[in-house]
Amino acid sequence: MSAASHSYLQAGRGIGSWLLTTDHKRIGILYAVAIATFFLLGGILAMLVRTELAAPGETIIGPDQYNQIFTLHGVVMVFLVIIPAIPGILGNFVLPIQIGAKDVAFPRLNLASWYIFMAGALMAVCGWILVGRVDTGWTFYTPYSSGASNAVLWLTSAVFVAGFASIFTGLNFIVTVHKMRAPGMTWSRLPLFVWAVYATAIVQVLATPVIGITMVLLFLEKLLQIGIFDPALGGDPVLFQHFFWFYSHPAVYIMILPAMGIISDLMGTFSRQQVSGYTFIALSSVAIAFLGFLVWGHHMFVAGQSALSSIIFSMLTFLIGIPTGIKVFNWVATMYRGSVWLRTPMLYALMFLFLFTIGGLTGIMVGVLAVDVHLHDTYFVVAHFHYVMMGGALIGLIGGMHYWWPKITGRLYNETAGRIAAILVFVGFNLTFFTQFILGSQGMPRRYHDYASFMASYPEAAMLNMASTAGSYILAVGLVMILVYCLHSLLRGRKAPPNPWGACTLEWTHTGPVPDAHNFHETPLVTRGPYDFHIADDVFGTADKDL
Amino acid sequence: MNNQETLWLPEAASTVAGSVDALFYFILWVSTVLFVGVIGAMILFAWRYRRKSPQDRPVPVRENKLVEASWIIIPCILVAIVFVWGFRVFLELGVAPPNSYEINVRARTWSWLFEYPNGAASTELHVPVNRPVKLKMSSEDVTHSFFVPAFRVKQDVLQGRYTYAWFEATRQDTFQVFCAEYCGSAHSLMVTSVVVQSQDAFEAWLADNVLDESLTPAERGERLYTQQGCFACHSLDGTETTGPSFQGLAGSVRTFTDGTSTEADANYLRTSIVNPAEKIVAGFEPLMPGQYATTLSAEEVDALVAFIEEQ
Amino acid sequence: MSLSPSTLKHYFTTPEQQFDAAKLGMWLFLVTEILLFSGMFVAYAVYRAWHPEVFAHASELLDWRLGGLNTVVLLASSFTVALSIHFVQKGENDKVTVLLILTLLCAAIFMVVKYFEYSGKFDHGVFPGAAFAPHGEGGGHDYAEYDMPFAAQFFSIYFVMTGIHGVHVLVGMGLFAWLVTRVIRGHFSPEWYTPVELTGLYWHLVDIIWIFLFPLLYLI
Amino acid sequence: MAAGHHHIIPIRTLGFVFGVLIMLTILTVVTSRIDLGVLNVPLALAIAGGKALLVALIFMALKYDNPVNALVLLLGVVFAVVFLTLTLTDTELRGTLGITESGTTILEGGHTEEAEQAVEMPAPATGTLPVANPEETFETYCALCHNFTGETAVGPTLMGLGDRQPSDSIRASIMEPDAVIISGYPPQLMSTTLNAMGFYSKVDDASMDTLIAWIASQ
Repeated sequence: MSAASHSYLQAGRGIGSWLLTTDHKRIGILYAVAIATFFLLGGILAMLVRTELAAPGETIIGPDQYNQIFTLHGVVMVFLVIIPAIPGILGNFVLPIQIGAKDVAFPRLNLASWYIFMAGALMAVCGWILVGRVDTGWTFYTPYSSGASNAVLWLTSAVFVAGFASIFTGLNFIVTVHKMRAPGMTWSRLPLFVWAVYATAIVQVLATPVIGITMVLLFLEKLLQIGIFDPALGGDPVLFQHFFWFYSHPAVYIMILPAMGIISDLMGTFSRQQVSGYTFIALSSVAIAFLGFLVWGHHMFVAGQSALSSIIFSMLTFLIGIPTGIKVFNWVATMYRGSVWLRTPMLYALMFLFLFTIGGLTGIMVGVLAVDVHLHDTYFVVAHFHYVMMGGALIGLIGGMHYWWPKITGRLYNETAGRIAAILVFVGFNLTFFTQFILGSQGMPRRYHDYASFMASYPEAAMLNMASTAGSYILAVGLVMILVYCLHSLLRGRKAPPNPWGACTLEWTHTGPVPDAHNFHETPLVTRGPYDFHIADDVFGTADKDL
Repeated sequence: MNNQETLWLPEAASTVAGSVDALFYFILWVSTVLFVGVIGAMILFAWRYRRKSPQDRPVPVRENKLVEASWIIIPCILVAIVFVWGFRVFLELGVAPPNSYEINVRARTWSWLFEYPNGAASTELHVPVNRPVKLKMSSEDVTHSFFVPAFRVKQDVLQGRYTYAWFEATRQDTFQVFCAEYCGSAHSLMVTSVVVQSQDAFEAWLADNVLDESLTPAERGERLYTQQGCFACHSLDGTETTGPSFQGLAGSVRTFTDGTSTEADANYLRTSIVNPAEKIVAGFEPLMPGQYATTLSAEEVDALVAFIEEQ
Repeated sequence: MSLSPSTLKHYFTTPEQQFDAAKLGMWLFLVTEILLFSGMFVAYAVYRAWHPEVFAHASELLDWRLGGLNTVVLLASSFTVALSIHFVQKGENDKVTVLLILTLLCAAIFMVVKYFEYSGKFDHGVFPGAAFAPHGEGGGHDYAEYDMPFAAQFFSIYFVMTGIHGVHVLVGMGLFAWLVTRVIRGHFSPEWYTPVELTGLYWHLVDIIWIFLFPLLYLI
Repeated sequence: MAAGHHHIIPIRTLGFVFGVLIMLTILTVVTSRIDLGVLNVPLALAIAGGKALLVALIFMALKYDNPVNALVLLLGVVFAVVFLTLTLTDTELRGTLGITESGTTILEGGHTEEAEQAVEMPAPATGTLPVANPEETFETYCALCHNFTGETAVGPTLMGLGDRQPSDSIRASIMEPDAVIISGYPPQLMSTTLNAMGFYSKVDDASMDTLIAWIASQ
């Protein structure tokens, strides 16, 4: 097959052919470049935060800069990296091919989403440079935010705009999955990554408008003092928290669900085994998406909401814990009597299991009413959500990028470098964040520029913070290493075969080493499930021959 | 009661702390067992079933309904236990006994003020040991959060509404109070102490702290320095934080953001208190609130000036 | 029957699939609109539940006759849109043009009435937010009487809700104007009229939102 | 494909629905003019819900359409209702946990605590302020924080106040400064200060009238 000459990478030349493309694969790459840039920015900010906290007192930056930096770190990482990352990059690239479609349902809307996303991102970053710095934290709690500098107006507008990109991406994927599946691609033959992105899309469509209206109301609160959220005007700050978390808790599932999908695919492919509990994992993604809307109040146990609300929200929180736990058991069970191949993507899948299990179990802790009273707003919470957001969502993304890298670029990366980087990331991550569990349960409040006062009651804080900072440096080295060998692979990497991992899904079995501009020469006819390795001898031919 | 500091939790010094800690450790140990089980199985499988040759063809595993049922039912039972347990302790934390001693708490950026029923006021919280204390809290500006790790007590403090917290301290000692809700520049300096005293010592302290007229102006200024929260931004030991330190301030030469300079005499100090935005010392932001012209009486301003002059 | 290559996109197999996809996409978009407005309905419900007397009193300042007129006008426009889809399905494009222009007219009447309502409020200092300072007399109301705590919240919510709704009406007017030009240029046929269908769905939703706003703000 | 695949709704059906919608609009207006007590809100919402359902089913053709579209709409409505209900379980049931004789209750009191915090109105007292000289009163009690020059000071500027506010609300702002606080200004500052200066114990109706008239004339 002379696929290389039709490859989507060669379908057009010049920067214009990229910036005006409606090809879902190229749009995925546009997202990848943008998000990698924002991740670098967010990462640098994180390093500044950790460096400041390496020792008590003022180390490198003053309290106001510190507050501005952790705010920007939060906004960039949440709204510009983790939320759009997996749907934007891998969802775009992989999902249409996995269901056998030539493109998403609305390719122009897809491109528009990227531009809207970039507009929001540029508003956030340019506003920071030109208008002023915001120090409210990414949560924008009133009345602090409604009394803060006018730059808040810019940043909330940026979040509002970026939200639309998320809505349009989600809308596109839902319609694509419903209407564009290839013949034979029944719902029960969808790869679990598709199920996960589909469930994510439901959350994006249903939850994101609420952050939109929240930002509009906050904007008007600042501009006109409409008195909805500001207590000085008769408003209610806790109502703002309801509005904010009605979006931002489901947003957690926007971040983690697609990563779960990637892990399911990785577990199946690298164990060469039917994913255990396929139906359960598929439907639980949708169930988690819906249940995720019912638990936002667990962020507010000590915020001054009614006791009854706290009790209801705590109970519902546990409902969501169970399907999540069962997914973890199923992933482990997938390896049972399989043929486990410990390549770099699989290392990240195992790392995900390790980190996400810790994130999930500590989630139970902060979901328990009485224990959360002590742990809320401490470093315990900081550690918990980094284990879920970074240890879960971002490690999932990195694993997925390694898995689909040969399909996206047509080239292989250096396996040894990949493994070394994975180990560095694992060690660095745990050193950074596990120490913070201890700091938090000992009572160190979050968003502290200086913990000298906390050391008065807990002198070990200095040592633990130093360890955490050291860990973050190791983590950074690991992440930079990934960047380096990926760039090397782009320029000098060996050519990849069409199906290097022996995977069973359409993007590996029905396309060339790099997909065509319209994905397939002819529409595939699907005759087996995504992990039916026992009836798929054809996929083993190209697998791991000379890797 | 566990008064010992452990790896995970600080020393426990209130009646409810024991209940919270027991639940915390229960979850911690169950989690550890689950974690070791899951990760142990993962490592075992990854090793035991590692790929030995590219030709490996694993046989599909038939799903075992019993195993699957067990990993649905056991977590359900565990979270049910944890929820009900957490709920009961939450009620314990939330319900102040009817005979509680009530103290008013006022939070503002970035200091605490505690007002006692007899009219005494302080910036450090003093409470009697072995007696339930109920805090009636409100904020003058943004949202703060009252947090005493040793008591396992935390509650946000809002403007325009009262929120409540209660505890019964079990040990005579001094513990730290933090603000746990982010509140701006000096959030991490919004720290004070809770001093647990015997009933007698507490009553003596209360009597002492009712405002009286016998103090010298500088002593009254010192009290205002803490009561008004000046310490949040102005240190006495030369550390430059949000605002200039008071140490050696009087008599020194101040250089301002507009390039002019002057000697810090009493008039300068007074102006800086009542109209802080007029002259900003180079290197600082104009952050100081402007209401002191009206909230402080002339005598109080004099007292503060006298206090600063002594530093 | 086949479509011209320009209307059937290459990544769809059948026109039916393409039409259904567009429609499902539109419905999903409408759902985001519902959730956008839900935030304001929640704010309304919370403040109404806290201050029922103030809200009941403040709503008397809104003229139910004007609100009712606008309700009828919007319902009529929904009716004309539904009819226009009926006729575009039958290929009677002249009628479609007339009906769409009628719809546009209804929307314009709605906005004119809104303009008089807003300016009537502004004249007496009824503004959203801190500028709220009712004064003077008019229409049988002593406005100063409405200067009570939390009346400002009612009017803030009123202006935000009707304001955002009004923006949607304006967007709808733009869409109808665009449709009229396309009908006249003969772009639509019984085989392909997706933009008319989708704009119609959007317009009905704008109508539904108003169906709720009217009693909540003007009547109860 | 063809028109045949799409259901064409007859004009009669559309016209009938339009007629019913107008009738329902009249009905909701009429019933709202009658006080039905607790039924007012549910009835108005029920009528609105009926109208919305008609528009969705017939005008938007959900009745004849792919059920997935109806499901999508239903989801949106369900989650809007979830948002509303769960938020109201907080805002309507706030209060502290309390012990009563019948055991622990979850709730005690509602959103009434704002009232507690309102600054108590000072008792009216005999007037010793100079009725004839409001300017002097202003200089003594107000000029520290307020001006007529438009500059922002400790309190908001009073420039053009007379044009913006009727005398009653100026009076309310002086007598109950904390009822409405403009964002950015410290609450309780004015009431505390005026109390401390003895303003409230000296003011009477006559001096108040001249003061307000003088302020409004500036």
